[in-house]
Amino acid sequence: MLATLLLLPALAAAGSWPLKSDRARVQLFRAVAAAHLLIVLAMWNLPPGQLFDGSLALDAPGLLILTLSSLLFAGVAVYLGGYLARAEQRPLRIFVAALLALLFAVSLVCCCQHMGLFWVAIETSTLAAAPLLFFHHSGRALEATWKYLIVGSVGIALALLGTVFLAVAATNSAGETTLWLSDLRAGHALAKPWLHASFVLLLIGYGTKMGLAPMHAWKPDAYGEAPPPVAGLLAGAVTSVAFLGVLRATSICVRAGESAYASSLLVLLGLVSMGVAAVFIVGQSDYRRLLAYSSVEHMGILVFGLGFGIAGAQGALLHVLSNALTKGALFLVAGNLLQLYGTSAMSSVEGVLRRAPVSGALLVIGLFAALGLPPFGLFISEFTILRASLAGGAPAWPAALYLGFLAVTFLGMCAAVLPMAQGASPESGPAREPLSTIVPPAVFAAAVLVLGVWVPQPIAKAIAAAARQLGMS
Amino acid sequence: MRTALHILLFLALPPLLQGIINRVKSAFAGRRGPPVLQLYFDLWKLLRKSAVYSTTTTWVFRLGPPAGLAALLMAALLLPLGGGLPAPVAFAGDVVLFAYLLGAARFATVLAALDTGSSFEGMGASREVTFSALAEPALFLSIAALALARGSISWTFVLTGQMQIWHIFGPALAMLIGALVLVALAENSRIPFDDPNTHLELTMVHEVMVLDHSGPDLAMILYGASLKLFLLGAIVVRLAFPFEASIPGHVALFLAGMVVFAIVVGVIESTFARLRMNHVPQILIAAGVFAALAVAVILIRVSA
Amino acid sequence: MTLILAALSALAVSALAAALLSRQRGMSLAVSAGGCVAAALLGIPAAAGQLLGAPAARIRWTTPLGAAGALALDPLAAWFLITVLFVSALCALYGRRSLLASGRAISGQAAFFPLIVLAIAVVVLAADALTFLMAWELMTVLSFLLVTHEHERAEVRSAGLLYLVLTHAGTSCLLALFAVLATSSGTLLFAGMRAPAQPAVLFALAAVGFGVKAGAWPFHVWLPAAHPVAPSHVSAFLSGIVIKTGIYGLLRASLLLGPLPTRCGLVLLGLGVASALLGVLSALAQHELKRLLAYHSIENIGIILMGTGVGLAALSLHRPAVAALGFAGALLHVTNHALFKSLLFLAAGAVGKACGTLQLDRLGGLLRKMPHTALLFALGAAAISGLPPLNGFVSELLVYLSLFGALRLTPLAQAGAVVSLAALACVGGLAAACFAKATGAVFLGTARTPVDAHEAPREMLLPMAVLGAACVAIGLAGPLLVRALELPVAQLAGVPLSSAAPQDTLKFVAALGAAFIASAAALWFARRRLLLARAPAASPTWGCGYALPAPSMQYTAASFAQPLVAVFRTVLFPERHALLPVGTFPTALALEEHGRDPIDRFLLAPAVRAGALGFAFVRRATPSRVQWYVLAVFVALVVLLLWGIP
Amino acid sequence: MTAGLDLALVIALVLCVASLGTSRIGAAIRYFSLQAAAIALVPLLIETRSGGIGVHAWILFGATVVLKVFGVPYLLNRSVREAAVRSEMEPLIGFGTSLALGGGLVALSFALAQKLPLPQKPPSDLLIPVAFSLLMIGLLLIVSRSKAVTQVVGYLVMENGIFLFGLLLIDVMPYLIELGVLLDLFVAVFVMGIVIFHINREFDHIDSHQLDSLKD
Repeated sequence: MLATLLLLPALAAAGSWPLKSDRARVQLFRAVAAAHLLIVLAMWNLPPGQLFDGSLALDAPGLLILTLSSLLFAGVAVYLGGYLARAEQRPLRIFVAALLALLFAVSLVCCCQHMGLFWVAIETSTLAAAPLLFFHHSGRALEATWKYLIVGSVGIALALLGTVFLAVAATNSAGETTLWLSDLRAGHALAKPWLHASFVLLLIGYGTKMGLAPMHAWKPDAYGEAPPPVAGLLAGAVTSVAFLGVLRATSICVRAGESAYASSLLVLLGLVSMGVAAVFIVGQSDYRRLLAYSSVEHMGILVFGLGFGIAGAQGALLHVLSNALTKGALFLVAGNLLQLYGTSAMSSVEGVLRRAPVSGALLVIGLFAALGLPPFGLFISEFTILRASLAGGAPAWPAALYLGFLAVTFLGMCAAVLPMAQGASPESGPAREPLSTIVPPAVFAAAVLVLGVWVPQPIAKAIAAAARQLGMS
Repeated sequence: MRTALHILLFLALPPLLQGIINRVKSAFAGRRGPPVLQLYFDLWKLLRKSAVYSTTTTWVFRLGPPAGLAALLMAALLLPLGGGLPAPVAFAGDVVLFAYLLGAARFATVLAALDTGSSFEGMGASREVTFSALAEPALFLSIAALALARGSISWTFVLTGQMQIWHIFGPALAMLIGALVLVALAENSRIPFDDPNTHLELTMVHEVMVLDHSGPDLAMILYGASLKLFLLGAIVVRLAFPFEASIPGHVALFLAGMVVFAIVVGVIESTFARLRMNHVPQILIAAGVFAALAVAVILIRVSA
Repeated sequence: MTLILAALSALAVSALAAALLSRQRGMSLAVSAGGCVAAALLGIPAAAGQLLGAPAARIRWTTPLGAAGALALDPLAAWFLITVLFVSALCALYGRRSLLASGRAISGQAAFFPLIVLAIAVVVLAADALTFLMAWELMTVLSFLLVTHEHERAEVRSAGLLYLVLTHAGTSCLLALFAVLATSSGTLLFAGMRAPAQPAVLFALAAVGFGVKAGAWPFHVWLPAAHPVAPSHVSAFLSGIVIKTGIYGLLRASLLLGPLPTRCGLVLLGLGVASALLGVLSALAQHELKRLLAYHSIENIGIILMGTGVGLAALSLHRPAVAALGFAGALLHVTNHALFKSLLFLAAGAVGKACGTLQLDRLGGLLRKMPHTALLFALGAAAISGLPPLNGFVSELLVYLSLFGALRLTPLAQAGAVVSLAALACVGGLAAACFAKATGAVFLGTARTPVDAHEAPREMLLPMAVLGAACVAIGLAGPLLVRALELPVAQLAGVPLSSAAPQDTLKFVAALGAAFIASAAALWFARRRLLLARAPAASPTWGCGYALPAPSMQYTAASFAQPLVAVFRTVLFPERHALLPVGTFPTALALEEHGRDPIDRFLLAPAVRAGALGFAFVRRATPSRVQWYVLAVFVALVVLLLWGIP
Repeated sequence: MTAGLDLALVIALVLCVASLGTSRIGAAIRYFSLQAAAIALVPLLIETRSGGIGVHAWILFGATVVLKVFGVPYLLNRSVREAAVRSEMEPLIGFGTSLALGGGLVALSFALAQKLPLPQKPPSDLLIPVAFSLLMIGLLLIVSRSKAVTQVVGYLVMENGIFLFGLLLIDVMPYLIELGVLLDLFVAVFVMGIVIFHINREFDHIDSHQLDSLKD
């Protein structure tokens, strides 16, 4: 089953290349994404087994993020039909192949139980995304792609170094070492200095990929220039799998008895990210860049939460789900706006609620969800993280800063997005909104709503199991 | 029986107070002045006259005088004469009701004035509410001081048998009386706050508000004004002359006190000039400060 | 609890149905109003039973993530629930008609209204932190959506934004408060919560968080902006109900935090004094009816806070009887203000609909055209001014009684009580002045600009009439109020209200109130008898000899308030734009004064501007070359490596 | 053979510093190629210390030579040829300054290496400091140069440093991972080459000065 899951997109990527028509390619992508989602959903009931002596297997966090990514891909696949029909016509051969490769890479990341293999998978996803960013072939897209590639490659190189250091740290007196997650977490005596250095490198490396400040600078450029559905995939799925890397590294650190060290770094980076995002969100003039900074903020929340033990990790895992779906929904709506108004400058967008009522409503809903307002999932996760950050007589300043940055971000986001949604529309009647462009974001928003009201039992169990990896065994 | 006596006194005597004041003022001016009972004659005359209503006015205008007078009548039920003559209605907190009934009377009058659409009456209403709002803190601080000194918030207790508190809080009570006299003068639009006798509409406060009332309405208003002065005067008198006696003697004592009060008011009206409008708030705030000082003094004494 | 749940589900179902029916405006609005009315009919009896001593009811559950949740109906909740359901049902009925008449798309309005009622009901019923916070924020969001109904207007958008952002800042404090409470006591359930060592710090969080929602000074800036721009039934609901949730939260938090230091109560008292005084003074300086009403909400919240503050202070000093009076005053004023403020806003809405403007200096003489609205507005005005025999007086009296009681506490409390007494007295006078101004400018005299106004339709008048009747009824209810307030007060003060013995007072107040009405009526009829024989004459208003009085020469609202505004100009800082006479024959002259809020003008706006400028500077200064991006990674790497490796 | 190992490492370090000082792009690519050759020898030299050279080391050597010594430089040279740009103009940091900074970073690397004691004695004491130096100087190249190709060279130098670290684990790392790493690297450079090609077409020269239109 695991093999099917991985081979399906990989083979489809290769198979899409010789296809004659772009239409068929998109259909292929849709079919693969749908099949992928079905397989992943089936895995919740049937244990998927393992490959290569367990190098590839699904544990609780892997399954959660895999499901999430699969859902996002499926949604984007549905959306692409309507989007591409109205977008600038370009050959789709590379685009679809890269999409399928990205799906393969993302699925692979979720299954990796070996840190070296994990790195390879992440690097593959980085490379697969590059052609997607460059889809429009404009000068700006080029610049964004270049920045993404260079910063991403440097980051990922550092993660590789971190992986090597991890292996060095795990070297025992017999000169043997391991990069298997199960071994690393089994309480092997790990060499402390190397472990510390390795954690820094992994955090910086995968943090670059997530878009944690100060390694985030590529993100607004890339998200601002990529086609919005691609940006949605990057902000939803790719950042989430990168987070999986940080999660793995943290769990190793915690099991090695270094949770205080890991926490201090995670909290620091989390707060820096939230602070930087807040500064750049207030007064932002481009809505796609705004969403990118919002993503930086939420990545900050994720690692901040990870810094506070099992409870914090539970919040962070719930947050990963809600945030990815919210970002997916928002970027898809941003795609609709881009096609409707032809620009991503906020000053030119007004009265969306009047001109495109459904997209407008989804924009407002997505905004509220992203801001952590109930009844959406991010409210629960942000509150859980807040509670975790105050537990056990911890100092109050991180929590205070966390709340402060959230409030500033709230101000910035509201001041930016609400004037777009509200107001009078210059056009008379509402524009036509094809179903395929509104159903996926609506489904994502509904999922975030469900996560906020009543987390389904299996997901709650998986979150609990995943969070337990962050506790001492 | 006592209630009946109380009601009789409070209903019958107020216009007399006006008469005395006017006589005092005439004496100062070297005139003989109108009869002491002049206001009774005026009221009788007005009740027999018809009324003229402005075409602008509505039921609000007509409701003003009855409602205003009714409120003052209710307020009259709350004040004791002391010396075995408690108020017909006494309960904890009647001090507040008293003040707010005066407020209700004012509200009715002010709305009636605004109903005419006259710029002059609007001006008068504006000044009325301004001055009374500023007088309100002084009144309540005085009440607070008395409440502290007497341990009660009912006029009947506050104003009865308070002989001994003069020994303890003498200076504070003197300040209080000063503040209350100022409040009484301001509430009744008398000199130095307003000159009830002037005939220049632009300078007036209360009188200008009732320009358009006539006949029975004016009678109610005039009577109400005298009742209001009587009520506030009664408080001052009970404070200033805290002597007690048997009922007939006490009533005589009280009435003597009221006469003294009327004379004092008359003297003030004859010897002071009316203040400029923009100085009025300062005086009222000063009254409030007096009352606050009294409260402070009493507080220190009470807690010592 | 079954009835309560039925009421909640009626709200939920009607919201859903209204959303589904949103294409048919009439149906949708009817369903929405019907849901609110049904909820009131189901919920009020249940809550009333609770007030009369029915056993406390609760339901509990556990979420899959392991958080415990609960809804519970206790007397405090019941008191608020009755107010909420009653007023919201009337606002919904009014809103049905007024939105129908407005002729514009109702978008979400029909669905949002039952939803926000539901959210508020859950806020009141919530017995755990998470449910409370969720309902709380939901209420914020929904009220934002309701406020920005007419979002084509820029002022509506900016007011909505201000509201959303400021209340969310308040919610941040609440998140912190409940997170600390939950972590220190290990449970989200209110029942198991214990305050950690310093309840004062937590109380400060609660005061800010709930203070913002309540619109207490100095957190009130959003209120006068947001309330006037909403549709009138929404303004009525916001001013009447939504801000009261702040008070509810404060009371609930004081229960959760357990015994509080005296200074907490005194701080609240101070906030109350400031809110009441500055609220009413700012109201005096307003030229627009709904803005004026909005500032009066701040004033009344101040009065409520004064009662609450005295209650908490007295409680900490072990004087439960005084505390009982303070809490009783606060609770009763919550309900009273809900009644008369929503009445006033609804009446203002009818005026706005009839005349197209609410600028006081453009209205006038509407009493002849809208007699019923005028009567109801005047009734509300008298009630909010605290005049006997109406309900506002009764609750203010209870606050006065508690303040007098506080004169016997510690020196600091005594000082606070003296200041508060003076302030409350002044506020009473000023409120009466302000409402005389408002009533006079809108309904009395003659029209300042020609308008073709008509009386509001019966469906809009009826809810207003019910509210007015409730104002009178509470004013004359007397000792019945003690019975109703007994248990909620006991919950807050530890002793029932009757132990403070206000029965006599309330009895006499009611009796004198009735006598007042009766004697006024008697005088009215006596005069009629006198005038029967001599028919009164009609003539124009006496113009003091001036021959050609015109409507524009009437005293305006602005000039009416001018003396008071002048006295308090050091507090109000009115903005003045004057075009003064120049030369021998000056031509154009103008003088404008705006009572712009000092907190907004000198604190909030400059802070926001400075922040925006600073952030913009950082944004512009941030380089955009990829080399710098990599440098940032490099620096982060070196710093963390050096920091992390010993 | 410790001397041989040290020699290879020192050569790599010198070439790396040299690439900091050169203004010619072609030279920089050549230095990288030579450096890769030196580094490709390192696994063999390590293995010889402990006896025979394993299959694993041979495979690594072969793959490195094919991909890094020839493959990557070929790709880069092609880009440069097409872009018709020969020299690094207007570096963000001057050559002299970069050299000085490079010296500082080498010193820092030696200091860092002191702080990270290996569980077992490394094949050479120079291995870790040189690896750190390559990493840092690679980063410095990316930061200080304005031509896209030079930045790629910087990235590759950095990658070489990581490769050296990886050699600490030569006995225990699975092939699959190492090959995956190498392959990924190659694809990365391939993709970068394509982007450089497009940059060239879009902006007429591969000056990443041009690439700063995206900002807030």
